[in-house]
Amino acid sequence: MAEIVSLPGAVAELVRDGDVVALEGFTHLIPVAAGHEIIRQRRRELTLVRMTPDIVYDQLIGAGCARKLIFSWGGNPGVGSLHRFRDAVQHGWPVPLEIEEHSHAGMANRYVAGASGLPFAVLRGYVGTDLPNVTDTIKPITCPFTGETLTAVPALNPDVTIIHAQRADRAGNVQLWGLVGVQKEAVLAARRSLVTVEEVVDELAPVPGGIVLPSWAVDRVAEVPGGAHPSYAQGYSERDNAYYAAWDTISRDRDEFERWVEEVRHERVQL
Amino acid sequence: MAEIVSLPGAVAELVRDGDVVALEGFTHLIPVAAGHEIIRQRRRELTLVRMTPDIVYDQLIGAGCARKLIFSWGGNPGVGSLHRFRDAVQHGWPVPLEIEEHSHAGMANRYVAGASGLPFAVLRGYVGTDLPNVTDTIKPITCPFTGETLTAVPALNPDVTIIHAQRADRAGNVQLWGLVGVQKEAVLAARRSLVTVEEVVDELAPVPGGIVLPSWAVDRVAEVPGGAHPSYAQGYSERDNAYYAAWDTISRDRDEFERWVEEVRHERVQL
Amino acid sequence: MSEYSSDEMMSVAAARALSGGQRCFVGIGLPSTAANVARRTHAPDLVLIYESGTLGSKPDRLPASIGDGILAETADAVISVPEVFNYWLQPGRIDVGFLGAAQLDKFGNINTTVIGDDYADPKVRLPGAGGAPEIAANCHEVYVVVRQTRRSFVDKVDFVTSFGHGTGHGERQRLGLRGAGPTLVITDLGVFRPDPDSHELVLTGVHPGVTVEQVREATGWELTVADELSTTPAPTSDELAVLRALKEASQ
Amino acid sequence: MSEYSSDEMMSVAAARALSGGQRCFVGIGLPSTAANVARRTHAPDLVLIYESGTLGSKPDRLPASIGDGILAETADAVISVPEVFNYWLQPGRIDVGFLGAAQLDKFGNINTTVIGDDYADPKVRLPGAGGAPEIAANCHEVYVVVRQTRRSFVDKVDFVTSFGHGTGHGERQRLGLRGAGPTLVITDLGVFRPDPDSHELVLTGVHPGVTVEQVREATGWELTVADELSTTPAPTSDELAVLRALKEASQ
Repeated sequence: MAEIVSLPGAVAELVRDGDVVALEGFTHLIPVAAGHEIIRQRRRELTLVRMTPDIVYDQLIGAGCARKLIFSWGGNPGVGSLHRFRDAVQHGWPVPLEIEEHSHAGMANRYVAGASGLPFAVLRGYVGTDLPNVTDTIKPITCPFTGETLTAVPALNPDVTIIHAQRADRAGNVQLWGLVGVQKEAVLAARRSLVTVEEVVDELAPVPGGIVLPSWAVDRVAEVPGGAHPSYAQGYSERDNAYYAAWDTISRDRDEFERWVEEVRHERVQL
Repeated sequence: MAEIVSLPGAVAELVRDGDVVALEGFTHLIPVAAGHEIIRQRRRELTLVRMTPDIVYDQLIGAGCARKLIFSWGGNPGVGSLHRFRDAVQHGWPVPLEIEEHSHAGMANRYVAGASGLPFAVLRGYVGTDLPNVTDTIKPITCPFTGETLTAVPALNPDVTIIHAQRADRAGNVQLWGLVGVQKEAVLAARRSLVTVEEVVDELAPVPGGIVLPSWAVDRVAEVPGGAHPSYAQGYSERDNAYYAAWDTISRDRDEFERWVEEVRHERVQL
Repeated sequence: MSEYSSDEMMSVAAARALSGGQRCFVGIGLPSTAANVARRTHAPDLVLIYESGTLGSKPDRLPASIGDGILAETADAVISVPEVFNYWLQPGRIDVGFLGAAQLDKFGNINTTVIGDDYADPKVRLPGAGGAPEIAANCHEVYVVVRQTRRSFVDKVDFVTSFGHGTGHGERQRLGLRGAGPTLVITDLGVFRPDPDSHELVLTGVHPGVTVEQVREATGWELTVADELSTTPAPTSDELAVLRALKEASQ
Repeated sequence: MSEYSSDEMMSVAAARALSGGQRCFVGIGLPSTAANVARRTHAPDLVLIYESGTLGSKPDRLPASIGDGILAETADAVISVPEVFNYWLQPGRIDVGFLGAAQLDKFGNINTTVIGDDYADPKVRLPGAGGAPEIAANCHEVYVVVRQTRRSFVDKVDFVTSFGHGTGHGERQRLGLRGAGPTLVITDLGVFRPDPDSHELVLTGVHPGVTVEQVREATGWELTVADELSTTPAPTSDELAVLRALKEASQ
């Protein structure tokens, strides 16, 4: 059963140096506050996993938390490039970043396999592209009934998955709605999981389009209102588009970025 | 885009002798009225597909519509056996019935593969059982990453899938909720599809737990209030448990069953 | 103490085998009755999972089928049938698979497919597998509840629908099955557990008033009896009241 | 006729390529702009599908990203990301995949991964594949909208992120890809279509005021020009009004 704890406590307990860590969220419900807590706790050598690494991954990479990134699209959505990500890939700053690159369909299916207790997934993907030449986790597989060749990708089973959701009840059942992305799969694929939520409520009233992760499928829940900022939580907050634009400036310059990291490290933790 | 038509018209148009036909519904929302229309139109040589063939499949089999059944559990839920199914398997009455037998997990994954445009699905299933000895659509498959052996089953792609849902709007978008079973997958796996609905409404108000099949993923919609009887449609009707019990008596005896078929054949069609 | 039937003793004994907080994948019929009694008596936190796609159902009457609307209406989450098998059962998230059987053999293998040696021309055609093969494979352990006769309790099942311990002696492990398989069988006469080495079912307990001789007569193989044979405590009046109320509410 | 920019001409030309009732898988940026203009002008029935998991989105402003909340709030159905790829894109249910590109080559192959010959030490690291490889593979056909320069419009992409026609001459079919691949490329200068035999992109139209020579200068291979070269009609005032209103509403 999920225990309701503080964010610093949860990160200290669940995220260890060297772990494979997924912070999932497809533009909506990105667990940014949890990412900042990982920076604050100076985790190192993480393998970061996410379909759409954006600002919070740029921050984690720039802060030197990661040694590897497994992903399918890395950018500042609606703005442009991730400068810390580029700097790490192109110049090894602050530490070299290994990458394992897939397509969205491949990553989504890797989580599905992970959530399903299977070692691999099958899809129609990657055919003719250069991705299999640079990524060794893409292999052909033959249908035992038709003889057709398809593509296999291995399961993703993060050590820890962190997501942000709208609500949990006091028993730790988690509810999210709107764009639900690949969050359920990412949690179910993980060995350990943390969900930050906008609020903890007495009862989860059903919501159209809502999904519930039962308490027994989650390890820790932390109440972190606004924990998805600058992304949004449908029904709670709007996307802060200005922050995304501002990040472009901060992240272009190593010194400015380092000032930003110092600020994050000295933020008062009120949880 | 789905066209809204009459049930007899839809069955006449979509269901042809010799077709592979799935009428799906997991206790809830079983498209019984559509099954009776198939009996009325005297379709023959159908390969019937369903995870849980129950009364309406017993009726179709008894009426001689089927030459084969692909399934994972055949019974009168909460009551006992399907006597027409047994009679067809054990005595070839009224015509011999070939069977292709799977587990629920296998059937569900066969529909998933069908809906996904893949020729097969992979699962942890059937190991150690006698099912692979009697069913040739169960084969081993090796993970190209770990070398582990798993089980593959081929996609199901019915010629026609028929389901029952609570509502459609006038554009043919379909909404269902409660136990949603494997209906979405069965429709998406099919070449042609028909959805009978409790009512056609102006607008589909969102419902917690509801799913929507867009009009362009469905071929025909027919308004058939009570079309799931004796099963139920959450929010519209209750399960008629007495009918399930009564069916046991009717179906035990060939003559009584034939009287029942004659009644169905002479029902006035008011649609 | 009230009067009670052997079926009631069986249901109550099966209910007691479940404990609070366990995630239980519930087959319909006897297992569902027992699991619901457990949730209403000593195990209110028991998490009931039905293959129709409900997680954490809390029905206040016995569901008439695994697709009974009450299961969805009272669930923590309602999901599709593919999801319940792929995301919840298959990865080993479920503690106990609770199954019935038409035929059960001395190694806990279950038959719900055909009676008779010839699959193509069976003596009796049974409903088939349903969710049972993968429940038996993927739950941490499996409890079987079955009415015991020489016809249902056989030396070797006519058809292995759901693999228990195969031919015993660790065959599950050799096949790579990750769950422990049937660890407990409860009948209307007594309680059986697999021998740790041979994996043959051994009588470890009898219900009140049942003799070992009676059990032996209703067993289709040469029965082994545990050195320490327990006697099941009779149903309490509370247990019987809950069981009967559940059954009455489902009429 | 209003004044308009070459970007506006491109968006309007791309919008016109879509017709009502088509199911269109929309990449973010230029494709999303064009698809939304189409829905607001001549193609109100256009079905917009976004990889964030929305079917039939009807946004009244340009979404800021493929995960913009307006896409979910106005959709016929919101589904998970695995579902959008597996149940909707992969089986070939989508008519048109509408993509952008950082680099596009003469056979319509798309690069959004790296600029430079060395993947491990790129000149420029781009965002990567996203949904594009499978959009390009599995939609019935693909439209590409891209600002044209000699750097973006190259003889051979540095990296094939999304397969177009490979090296042409039917390579798609030989690889077993079921969609027709890029059948239309719209830039800020003109319109290109693949030659039916070689599958090399051929200039089939120019926007008003653009000369073939200008196009040739902005093309990184020896350009073939169609015998019958059309001139794109300039944006109507209605088209421009819709485009500008959408853009303004998304500031």
